[in-house]
Amino acid sequence: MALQSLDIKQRSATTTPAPQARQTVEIAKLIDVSACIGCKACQVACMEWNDVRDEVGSCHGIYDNPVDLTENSWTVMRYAEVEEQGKLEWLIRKDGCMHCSDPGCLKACPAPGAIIQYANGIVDFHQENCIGCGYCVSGCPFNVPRISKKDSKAYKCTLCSDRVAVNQAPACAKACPTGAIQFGSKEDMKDYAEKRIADLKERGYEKAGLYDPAGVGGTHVMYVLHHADKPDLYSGLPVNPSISPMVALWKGATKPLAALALAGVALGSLFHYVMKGPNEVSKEIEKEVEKEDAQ
Amino acid sequence: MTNHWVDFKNADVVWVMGGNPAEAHPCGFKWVVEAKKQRKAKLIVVDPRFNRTAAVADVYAPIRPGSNIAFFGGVINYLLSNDKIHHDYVKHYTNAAFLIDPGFKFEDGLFSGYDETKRSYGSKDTWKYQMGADGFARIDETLQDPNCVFQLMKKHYSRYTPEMVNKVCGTPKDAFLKICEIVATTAAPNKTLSYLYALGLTEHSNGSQNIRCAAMIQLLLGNMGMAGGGINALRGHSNVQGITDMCLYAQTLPGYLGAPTDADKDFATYVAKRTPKALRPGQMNFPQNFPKWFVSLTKAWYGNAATKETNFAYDYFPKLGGASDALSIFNDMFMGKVNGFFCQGFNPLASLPNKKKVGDALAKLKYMIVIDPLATDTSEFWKPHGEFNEVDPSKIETEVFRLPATFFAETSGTLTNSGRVVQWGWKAANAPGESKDDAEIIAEIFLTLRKMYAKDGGAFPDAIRDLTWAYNQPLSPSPEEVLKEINGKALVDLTDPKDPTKILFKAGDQLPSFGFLRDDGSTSCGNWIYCGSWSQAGNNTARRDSSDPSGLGQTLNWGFSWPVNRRILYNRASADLQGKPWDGSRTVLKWTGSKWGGNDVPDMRPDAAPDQYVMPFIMTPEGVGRLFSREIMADGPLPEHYEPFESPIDNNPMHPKVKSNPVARVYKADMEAFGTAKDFPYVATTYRLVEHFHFWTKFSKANAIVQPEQFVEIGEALAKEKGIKAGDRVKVRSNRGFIKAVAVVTKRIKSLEVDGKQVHTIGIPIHWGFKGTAKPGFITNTLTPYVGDANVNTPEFKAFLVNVEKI
Amino acid sequence: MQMNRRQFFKICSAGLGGSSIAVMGFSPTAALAEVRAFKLARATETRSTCPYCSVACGLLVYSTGDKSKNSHSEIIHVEGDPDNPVNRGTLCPKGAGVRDMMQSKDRLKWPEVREPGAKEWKRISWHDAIERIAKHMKADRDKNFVAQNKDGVTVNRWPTFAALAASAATNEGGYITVKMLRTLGVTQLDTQARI
Amino acid sequence: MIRDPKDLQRYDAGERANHWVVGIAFILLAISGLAFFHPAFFPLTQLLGGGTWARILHPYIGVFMAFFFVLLFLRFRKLNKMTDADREWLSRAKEMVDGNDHNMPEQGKYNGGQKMMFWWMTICMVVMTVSGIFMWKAQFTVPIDLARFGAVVHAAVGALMIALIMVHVYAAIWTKGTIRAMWYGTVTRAWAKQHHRAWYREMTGK
Repeated sequence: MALQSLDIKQRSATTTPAPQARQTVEIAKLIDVSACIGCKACQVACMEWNDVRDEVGSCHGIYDNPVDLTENSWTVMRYAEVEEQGKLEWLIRKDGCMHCSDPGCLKACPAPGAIIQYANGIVDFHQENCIGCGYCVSGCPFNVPRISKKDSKAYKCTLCSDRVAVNQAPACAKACPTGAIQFGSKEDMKDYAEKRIADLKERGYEKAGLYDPAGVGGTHVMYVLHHADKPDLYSGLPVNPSISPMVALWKGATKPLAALALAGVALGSLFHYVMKGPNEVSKEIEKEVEKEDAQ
Repeated sequence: MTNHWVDFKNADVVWVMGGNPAEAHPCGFKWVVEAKKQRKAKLIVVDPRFNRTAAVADVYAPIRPGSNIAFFGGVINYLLSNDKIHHDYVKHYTNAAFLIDPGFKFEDGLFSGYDETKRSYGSKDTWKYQMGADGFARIDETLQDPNCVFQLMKKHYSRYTPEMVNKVCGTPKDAFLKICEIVATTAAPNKTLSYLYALGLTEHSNGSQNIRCAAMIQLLLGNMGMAGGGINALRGHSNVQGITDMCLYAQTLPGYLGAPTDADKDFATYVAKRTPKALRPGQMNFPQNFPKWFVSLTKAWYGNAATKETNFAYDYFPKLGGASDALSIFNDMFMGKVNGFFCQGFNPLASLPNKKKVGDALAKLKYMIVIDPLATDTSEFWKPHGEFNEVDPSKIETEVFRLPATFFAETSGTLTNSGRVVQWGWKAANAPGESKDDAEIIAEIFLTLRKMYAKDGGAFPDAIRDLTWAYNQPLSPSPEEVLKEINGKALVDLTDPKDPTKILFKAGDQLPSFGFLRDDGSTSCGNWIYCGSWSQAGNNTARRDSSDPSGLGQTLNWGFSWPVNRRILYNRASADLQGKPWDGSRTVLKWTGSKWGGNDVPDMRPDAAPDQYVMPFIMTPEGVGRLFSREIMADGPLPEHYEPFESPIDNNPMHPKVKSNPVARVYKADMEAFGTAKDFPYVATTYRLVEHFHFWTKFSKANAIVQPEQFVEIGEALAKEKGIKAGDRVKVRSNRGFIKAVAVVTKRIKSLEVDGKQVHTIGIPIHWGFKGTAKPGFITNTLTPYVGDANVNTPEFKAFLVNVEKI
Repeated sequence: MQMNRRQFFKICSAGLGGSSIAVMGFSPTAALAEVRAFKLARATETRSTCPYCSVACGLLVYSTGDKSKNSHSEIIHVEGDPDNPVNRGTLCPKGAGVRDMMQSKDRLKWPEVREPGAKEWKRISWHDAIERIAKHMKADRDKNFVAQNKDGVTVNRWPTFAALAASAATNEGGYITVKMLRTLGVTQLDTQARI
Repeated sequence: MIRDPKDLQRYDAGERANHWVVGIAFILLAISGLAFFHPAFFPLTQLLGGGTWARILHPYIGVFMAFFFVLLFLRFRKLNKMTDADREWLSRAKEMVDGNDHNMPEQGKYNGGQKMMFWWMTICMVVMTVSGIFMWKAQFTVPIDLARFGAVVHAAVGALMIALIMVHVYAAIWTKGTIRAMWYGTVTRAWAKQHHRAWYREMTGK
């Protein structure tokens, strides 16, 4: 076992399973929105660790900057001013890859080994294998991957796979000043979330809860939300995300059906030829034509 | 701050008003979040804007900029009238029981003794304690005497009703009362409130009194000296605390030793005036040690020239001739009274109010020396940068020198955080190009001057000649040598005063504490409060043991906390008269039977048994905390609400005759440059954003990316009125100039009803300028008024008037 | 036929496997998936303090090289010092991006002078800069120094020279600065702490 | 085979070139398309210079093919109008497949099956082009659900199209003497009389 520093669970566009014998700990990042002050330390720590720098943009009349994820901004804060029952709340969510257990990007990816899901749950893009088709963009239920304008490769949060591989927390989690980002085993993170949710409920957020959507098999980036019943309040966090049925159809049923259909046509033709023989001009007509020529 | 960053986690209630730690101090704010998570603490935020601290607060209340004292007064009134105070604490540890001169009065907005012609309190005699025949202040332990501080306070603050708070501050009454209720819970002896503030309290014409209000509330609640309590100035730069301790400002010498003024004709007068006598029997009255600290400083600076015979080189210290704060300096400069200006790591063009005035002042200099790692706006005040800096260089005769300095990790040395912890940092890389350390640059300038004076003579060369400069490499004083000098050492063998045969320290030994400093010239110490930072044991600021046996976050073996490694000031007040902690689960100090022990270095004579009644506030001659500040403040012994100099309302609702701070210094031209609500109907307040640090990070690409362009924040109501949409460009004008910026339209700034009038607030972040990587912007302080706090002249950046229009 | 999502996916993937066999595609290249190498391996780690706010967070500054004679060190990364009791490894967006500040394109690299009326900077040597500054200072001081005030009290001050000092300099730098300024007689002195 | 001067000209040079331009483009598209569609075919991308080149070229080849298909369409659309005879032919297609053309009605230049192939190809071309544009991230940005819809349609219709082309090719192979029409343009009169009697009459006047 040599070629990877993290065990692989599955790789894109590969029909045979990766070695599955080793059982390593499943990790997760927990974002406690109720403790988030929207300081963007995670954004800058991400830029600093991964050596990516976006363009200096401009102010769009909101605090969000950069305004959206890009190939150089793998995480951004999204700010929503919500007024419910006269109480103003500023719901600030760190957006980025959710590292789904059932990753739509990986499902959609046609390039073998361009997207890897590690056994610990990290879904990582390997740009050297990426062909730049953007299928991952269509595959993602959270609108995360971005194609670089410079090199046409897809980029997104790696969950700092290079740090996790040497047992360090992702850069954002380490930096987070208020501990709104926690990192550990998925089980620990769920336990921690439970405590936070209990505290929030005591403070009057009766609908507080954990966002770990089952539609994508659970995620390795989870949120503690004060309003878990309304995830869309948080700048449009999907209420019930899943891989789009169209993508499922495209990368699911279509594949075997089409392959079978094509094989059927090919084999059908072959056997038709073998069994029925060629469709030749009949001797009769050949003679007729010869006769005409003789005239 | 009286406590320290990690100590916030010990609080039951955290009250932030006049600060925004989530944005300005995120990593310190973590301990507030920790208090919420671990202790179920409540976080209160009072601010004109629903800011990022408010985003995680339990209770938020809006307030009109510049009306803090009305709010505080309301809280004091609530606590007093609902009897929500910590009685034993107030009675014994504050001056509540002290009797004040019967002539003391407050009428029509003025305290007794006001002199209108001088705009100051000419006589403060009535602000003093009644003195008994025994030479001590008189007290009434029953707190019933109408002239006792407690009764005077009750009377004074009875005017600050919830209705009045609502009228002046615009804060909804229910939100105000809810906050009072939560604050009042900490009057219980075992509950604490940690008060957090920063420039939101200081940058007002009543800044000092704002802070006093917070301190008074903490005294009433018995929260000073407690773990999870205190009054905590969050402060600004990484070493703003250390530079303040080193006293790089006119009024004091290192260690807060009052600098001599023209009134201090000779050494004896100077020392006598600064060495107080105890106002109550048996009190420590620690400032009585002033001569030891001052003499040790003179030995550190002038060595053998500082002897008894020369009055310890007293005349080598220049005497202050008058005001000398940043505003007065630039006013003098503006008047053409200054030739040379030394500008070290400071960007006054951006940082001081009224950029036009500051720029014009700089243009009147003959020469200016800028020492900075970065190409600051100030260093290019003479250079045209479009509409951001419209100047004509051919008309500016200032010769500007710009010297490249090192940045933090390019040099070693100590920084002191606002929890007073002095920490050593190590050099990680060389600075670019030919950059030099500040100390090297100073050494070069100084030694060149010394050579010139030695060769050619000149005005008063004595001090220049005699200044100690015994560094191994004179042109490059190492931080190690300098810190040792600051710490101080024995100059001769020091013997034990109780046993003269016993030698405590040999000549040349580093001293472990200021307790060993002497006033006879046998010790030297560059800054008494730093004594102990580099003892014979070595560099204590470089200690890196972060163990925390108490669980309170005291980490006594991490770095060095002045004074004498004490982490919580006034910690004697965390225990009752008998020395039993008010809260046994958070013991800071306790009387062990023979001495003070616990989890901190005692802020008390270690063997002062409780029955000696030595009170906890050892830096005051009375030994107790001051609810009534005697004659110390310029604008009154009890804080009173005055309107900002630019106010949206016509009168002070508390007292129509006196609108704004009656003793704040205003220069004539600046008075004329104030705007009125008629032309500038909206209140503006300036502030910082989490993505940027002052005017520095506009040079940092990462920060320019996460907040690239100048903007102003406008509430939805005003935006609708003015037809402004988010993302539009707007022009904001004050009577001193204009800026243009993108509009952020938000629900987070509400318009408030103040004194029957709807008042809108516009929020203006400060971080942009014409130099840097971020998009060029206008200097926000183009707008701000040139007036400061009545006591310390910190500019009134937080409340002024503007108008806004879409462009 | 009733089918839940999981069964559906199973069937699909079985079909996918089956169809691969059916079409007997080419064998894919070997699966290489290595994470990015940990970039700090063998970097030099230095403990420092963040230069920005007064929380004064502990920093770990990582630079290239091992401080050997011929290797020039360059800072490649900064993150929080987990041992520091206050920040415990965390950093805010300012601290986390401090490398960009140190390596800003606007860092000054050599002394410059802007002469009266000039439109541009002129590079000068340290020697010239210090000489010229000292000459200015001495001439000004000698001319305007006040030894005694009008009441005859010795005041020894230099009123025509003003200084503003950094709040981000080290204590040692600040101390040296105040020591010199007071000795020269400067009383027009203030610091960023006022503001 | 020796060419007989009496052979009938079925396609002129322009038509043949047009057909093969489209055909070659189709093959390249099919190869790269299958590679993206199913991992088993991914190594086919090597034929186009690797995955990234295949991704870059595929849509451009698609546009190229669409353009030449339009020309092809304009050339042949009149000849492919469906008639009653075509419909009858189609209704008896099963017999044809069984190898029994005795009951098949007389056919013009194209029989009903060929015409159906023509119209199916046309529909597929349109659908493939439009859905391909939805997927072409390098050039177009469409709402994500449209891109997803495009992907399903492109995949399914692409497979259908490949199947149809396989039928098309097989039909040419199966019906001896057909392929030469697209190589050098002529067919024997006997071939024409056998398979496209009406066209034969039209061409020979018999």
